[in-house]
Amino acid sequence: MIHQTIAEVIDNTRLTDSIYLVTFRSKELTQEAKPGQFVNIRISEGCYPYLRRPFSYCDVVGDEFKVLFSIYGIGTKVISQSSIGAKFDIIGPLGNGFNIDSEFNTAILVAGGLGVAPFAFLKRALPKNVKVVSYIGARTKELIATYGLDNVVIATDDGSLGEKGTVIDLLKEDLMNGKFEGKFKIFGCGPTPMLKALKVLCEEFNLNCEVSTESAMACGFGICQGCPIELADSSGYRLICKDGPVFNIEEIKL
Amino acid sequence: MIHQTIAEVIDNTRLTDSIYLVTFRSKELTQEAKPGQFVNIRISEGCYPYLRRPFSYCDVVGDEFKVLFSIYGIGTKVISQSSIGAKFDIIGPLGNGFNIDSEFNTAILVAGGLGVAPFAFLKRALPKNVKVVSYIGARTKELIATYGLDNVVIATDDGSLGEKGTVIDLLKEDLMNGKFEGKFKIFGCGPTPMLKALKVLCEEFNLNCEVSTESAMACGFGICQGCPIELADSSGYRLICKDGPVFNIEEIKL
Amino acid sequence: MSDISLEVKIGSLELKNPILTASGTFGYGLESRDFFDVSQLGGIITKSLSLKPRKGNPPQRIVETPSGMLNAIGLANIGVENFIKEKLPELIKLNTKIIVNIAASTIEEYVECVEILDKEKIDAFEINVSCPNVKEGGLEFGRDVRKVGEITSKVVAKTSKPVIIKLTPNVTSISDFARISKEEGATAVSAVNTFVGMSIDIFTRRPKLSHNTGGLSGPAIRPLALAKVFEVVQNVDIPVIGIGGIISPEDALEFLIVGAKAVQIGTHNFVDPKGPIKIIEGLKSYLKKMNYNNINDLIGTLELNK
Amino acid sequence: MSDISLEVKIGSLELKNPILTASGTFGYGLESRDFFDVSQLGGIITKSLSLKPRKGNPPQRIVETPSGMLNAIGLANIGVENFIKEKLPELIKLNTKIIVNIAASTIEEYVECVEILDKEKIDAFEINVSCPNVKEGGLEFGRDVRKVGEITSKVVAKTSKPVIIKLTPNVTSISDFARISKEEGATAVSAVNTFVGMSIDIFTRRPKLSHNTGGLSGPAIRPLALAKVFEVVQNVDIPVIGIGGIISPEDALEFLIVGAKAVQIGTHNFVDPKGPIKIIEGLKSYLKKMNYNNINDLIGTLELNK
Ligand SMILES: Cc1cc2nc3c(=O)[nH]c(=O)nc-3n(C[C@H](O)[C@H](O)[C@H](O)COP(=O)(O)OP(=O)(O)OC[C@H]3O[C@@H](n4cnc5c(N)ncnc54)[C@H](O)[C@@H]3O)c2cc1C
Ligand SMILES: Cc1cc2nc3c(=O)[nH]c(=O)nc-3n(C[C@H](O)[C@H](O)[C@H](O)COP(=O)(O)OP(=O)(O)OC[C@H]3O[C@@H](n4cnc5c(N)ncnc54)[C@H](O)[C@@H]3O)c2cc1C
Ligand SMILES: Cc1cc2nc3c(=O)[nH]c(=O)nc-3n(C[C@H](O)[C@H](O)[C@H](O)COP(=O)(O)O)c2cc1C
Ligand SMILES: Cc1cc2nc3c(=O)[nH]c(=O)nc-3n(C[C@H](O)[C@H](O)[C@H](O)COP(=O)(O)O)c2cc1C
Ligand code: FES
Ligand code: FES
Repeated sequence: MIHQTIAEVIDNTRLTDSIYLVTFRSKELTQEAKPGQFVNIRISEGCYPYLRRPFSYCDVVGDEFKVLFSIYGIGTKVISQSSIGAKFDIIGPLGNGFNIDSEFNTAILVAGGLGVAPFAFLKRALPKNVKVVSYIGARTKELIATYGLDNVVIATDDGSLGEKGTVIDLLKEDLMNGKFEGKFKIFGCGPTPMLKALKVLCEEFNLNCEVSTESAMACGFGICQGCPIELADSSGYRLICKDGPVFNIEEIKL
Repeated sequence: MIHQTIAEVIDNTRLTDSIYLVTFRSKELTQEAKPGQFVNIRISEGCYPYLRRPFSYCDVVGDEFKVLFSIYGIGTKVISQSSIGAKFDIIGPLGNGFNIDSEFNTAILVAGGLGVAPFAFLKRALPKNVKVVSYIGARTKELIATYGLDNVVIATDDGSLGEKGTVIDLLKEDLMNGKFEGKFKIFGCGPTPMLKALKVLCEEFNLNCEVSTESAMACGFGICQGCPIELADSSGYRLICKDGPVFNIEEIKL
Repeated sequence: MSDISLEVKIGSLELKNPILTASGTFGYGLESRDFFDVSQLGGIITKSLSLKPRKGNPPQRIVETPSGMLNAIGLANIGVENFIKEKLPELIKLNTKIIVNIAASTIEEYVECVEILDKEKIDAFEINVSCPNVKEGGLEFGRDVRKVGEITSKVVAKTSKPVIIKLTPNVTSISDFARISKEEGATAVSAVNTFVGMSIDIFTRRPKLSHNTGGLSGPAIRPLALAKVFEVVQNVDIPVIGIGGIISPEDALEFLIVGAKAVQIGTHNFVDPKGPIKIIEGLKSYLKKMNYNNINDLIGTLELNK
Repeated sequence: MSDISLEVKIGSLELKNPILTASGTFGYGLESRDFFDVSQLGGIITKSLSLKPRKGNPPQRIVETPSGMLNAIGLANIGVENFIKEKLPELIKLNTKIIVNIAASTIEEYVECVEILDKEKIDAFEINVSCPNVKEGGLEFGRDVRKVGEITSKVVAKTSKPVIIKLTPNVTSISDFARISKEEGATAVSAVNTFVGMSIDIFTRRPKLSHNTGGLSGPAIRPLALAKVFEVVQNVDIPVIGIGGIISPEDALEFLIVGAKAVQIGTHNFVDPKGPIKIIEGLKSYLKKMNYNNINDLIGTLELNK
């Protein structure tokens, strides 16, 4: 069930110059949340900015959940400035989550920039016997967050941290070198160019892969029809907020 | 000269449940300020609320000035919540001030509710030999502020503080009892019904009186023509922001 | 408070309160049940239905703007038949009025949709004549008085249920459209649909919406929508349902005082799903405070200045 | 940055940059000198002048709305003669273009104002045809294509200076008005004036504005104004000056990319008196970043989707 409720900020940590990790408390928003789902946060009681802002569950522990973001515009700025005790009107849990029931013994998490957001929670939810490897890329060091993850391979466009290049290049190399044994599944999240490259890679190697997608959203729960993503076979659209944000990468056009 | 500048909040004191006194620091906004003038404060960097909010100089000491207000809507709410160090884009000093050059040896300050705002500064600016008496009225106790004033007569509609009744009633009584000797001048500020009653009183007793008026404002410095007040002789309008907010009570229609 | 009546009548359509949810902003009426008991609403207006399902426009379909949003959804909908099969059975269980909104590309399509739906247990029709991408000359029907008249008369002929014509504000004189609707037998008009707007990505130098232009809604348009409702009320004797930027009881009251018999909540459903209920509660508090027993005593009581 | 050219030409009117201040939002051009050197502007457009001084409407003349404001100033102005005596001598000392905006109640009054001012050292006229309270039928001139044509031709006949016709957005098809302006000899059109709006005090049940309705301006209307400019640019080959809700360099760029040769900053002058200068600086930064040497290479480069 989806809830509209007031949640309180109980921690606000600045991870890098530009990345924030804010923790909220709410029973309703946590008890049924699954990795890959998201919340939709009202920024202003007035009408600017008027629309809510969607954020992935970054992590959920008990009745606390975290949101990881960088300052992009007014909405993220307001949340970044919130003090302990600040209250926000939040809707969640929204969308579907990652499918972790299918059988695999290695989870490969591939993130571009803040696309890393849902992965701490995903890792926590995976069965203990699943091995987790993470590939995290960004333009530059400042935009790399690895919250909740270990066993991380990092790539930056400018080489300021980890390898110089893209995570998809690194992943491809490792795949070609036969790094992964047994059954594995890829979980991707990041900007569209990264997801596109990932799709090409998955087609090439015939990989099992789910990705979390993004779009401008008005409602976040399926009533505005504002967040379409085209199906791979061009037969129509799905709604990112309701049918997604997680899709099997084969299913959608990127 | 009028300045548009950034001023910092250096104190925020809650005087009663509903009344706040916020202190800003700015050389440009203080050095030429006169009692009765006002500042125009931008509330949001975005566009809601879009228009600035005007406030009288409540007091000015060195490069600090105070603003006294109660929470009315979104603008006053934002200022009431500002923490030390918060920065606001403010325009001032605006409008004309009270005329304190004319000869009088008693200043009678008559305020309705937050109309008391400009009087601390007025009192400070008056020549030392001028005696000051203040009449402060409001609906109820909670809305009475006497910041910076002594020798105060208080009236509340509900009798919760001071006399039950209006300040105009009290003033009239004192005038009839010949309380004031020598030359005196009345300075009024408050809601329109109070100013109307004051005008009647001034006409009856032929008193020398200046009042500070209010209106919705868009610019605050005379370019929008949004803040007219009608002249007593119906010959046209004056602009409250530029020709006022202080007017000789004879001059205007209330 | 139970003795305060919020009931209003729009022709034969009786609403338990004047708060409706606007087409396209409340899905098919079922999606918001997680947030509140939708039976408390005066009525629910469905997403615009066309005869056949429509995929709608490619992304990007929406853009946020100051105190509002642009949309160019392109009438994505499941079509009349699927609606009847998949949604209506659940909808008619609700204890509120169900108003089906119809959009079409041809006059015949309007008529056909109404004929099919007339047999169902729905309470009224709202006819969206402001649908873009139509056959005839590429211009919206809604900007052509003659066309609106024709649609109205043909639709009214096919049903005994109340017919509400939903007007576009993108015209010089909206009252001309209200007048022809009345003359051709409409029960009421609803005003307004969205205002044509645009937004450009200055880096790609392309419109942000795939459809290039879209419709503006939300608080930004409220003063404009109110002026349009005022224009209709002043000039034409037909019940008006007010729409545009309503987000609070105070906003709803502005439309009712001007003379709207009911109002629709649109974009605000996205921002505050519980909004409509808060507005109903707020109406009651206002009426109580102002000593009205019946909301009809307030409707249309505007006094003009001068 | 000195090698980036911001110069634009509107007929024979040469502006050092495309940022103008809009009529009624910058007084007589002198009041904002405390805030910045107004000679840095591309041009200044005066408050609408009428032949005789006008007192304007009684209070309340303005109302704030979400991301905007309504005004019904009623063309309060000092009249043409006082303007020439009291304001013009100071204005012409400024190193920027002075565009005088004229509003009138009759066609003869427009002509007379232009005849008188034509002899003065002003750079161009902007003709406000969207002035309310006019004699003829009570309808604004600006909603009648024939009248706008007549005003344009008669005004153009009396002056060799550029004439800009300022269009109202409150019409079904704004391009019809741009077309007639062009045909009758106007140098350019400016779009848009304010949108008709209203706001009600729910406690007195009266309109908040003494004039009952007013004009909406500010960021709320930006997407609508942009769509109107787009409509004109797409349909009529006449220079357009964009107006409506511009508060940032990005906003100005949207209008320029769509094809406006220049833009006017209106309501934002009240909120951020230094705004126009910040916008000029922001244009330069954008052009530099995007590797343009000349703003004319950017103007009208919109690419449509699909
Ligand atoms: C399901 C989902 C989960 C997300 N999770 C995260 C997260 O965990 N961390 C994070 O940093 N960000 C996340 N985002 C992106 C985040 O919502 C935006 O960064 C945020 O809305 C920016 O708001 P702002 O006010 O700061 O920026 P603004 O400058 O105001 O821009 C935001 C505006 O752009 C629009 N917009 C937002 N995202 C997009 C988009 N992808 N494409 C087109 N338009 C868009 C919105 O409608 C909004 O009006 C997520 C987005 C989605 C859809
Ligand atoms: C010259 C001047 C000096 C002032 N000094 C003080 C002061 O020292 N202390 C104080 O508490 N208040 C003062 N006020 C009133 C103060 O400006 C308002 O209380 C404030 O604007 C409320 O803003 P808000 O956002 O909290 O309320 P909102 O609910 O947003 O309402 C404010 C809105 O109402 C309009 N508005 C504001 N005042 C009026 C009015 N008088 N008549 C009609 N509409 C109006 C504004 O345009 C604004 O949009 C002064 C006003 C003026 C004109
Ligand atoms: C995302 C969205 C989709 C809409 N779809 C429809 C529709 O299908 N049919 C229709 O008649 N109106 C549609 N509308 C218009 C609304 O019903 C309403 O008239 C308009 O949004 C103004 O009201 P508001 O400001 O309260 O949103 C839509 C509006 C939005 C924002
Ligand atoms: C207070 C006010 C007064 C105005 N007066 C005039 C006027 O006298 N003549 C005119 O042509 N336009 C007038 N306008 C309209 C503006 O010039 C401009 O067209 C409109 O405000 C839209 O631009 P904006 O959104 O940037 O303000 C006025 C606007 C405002 C807000
Ligand atoms: S955001 Fe409204 S349907 Fe997806
Ligand atoms: S507030 Fe603009 S002229 Fe007074």
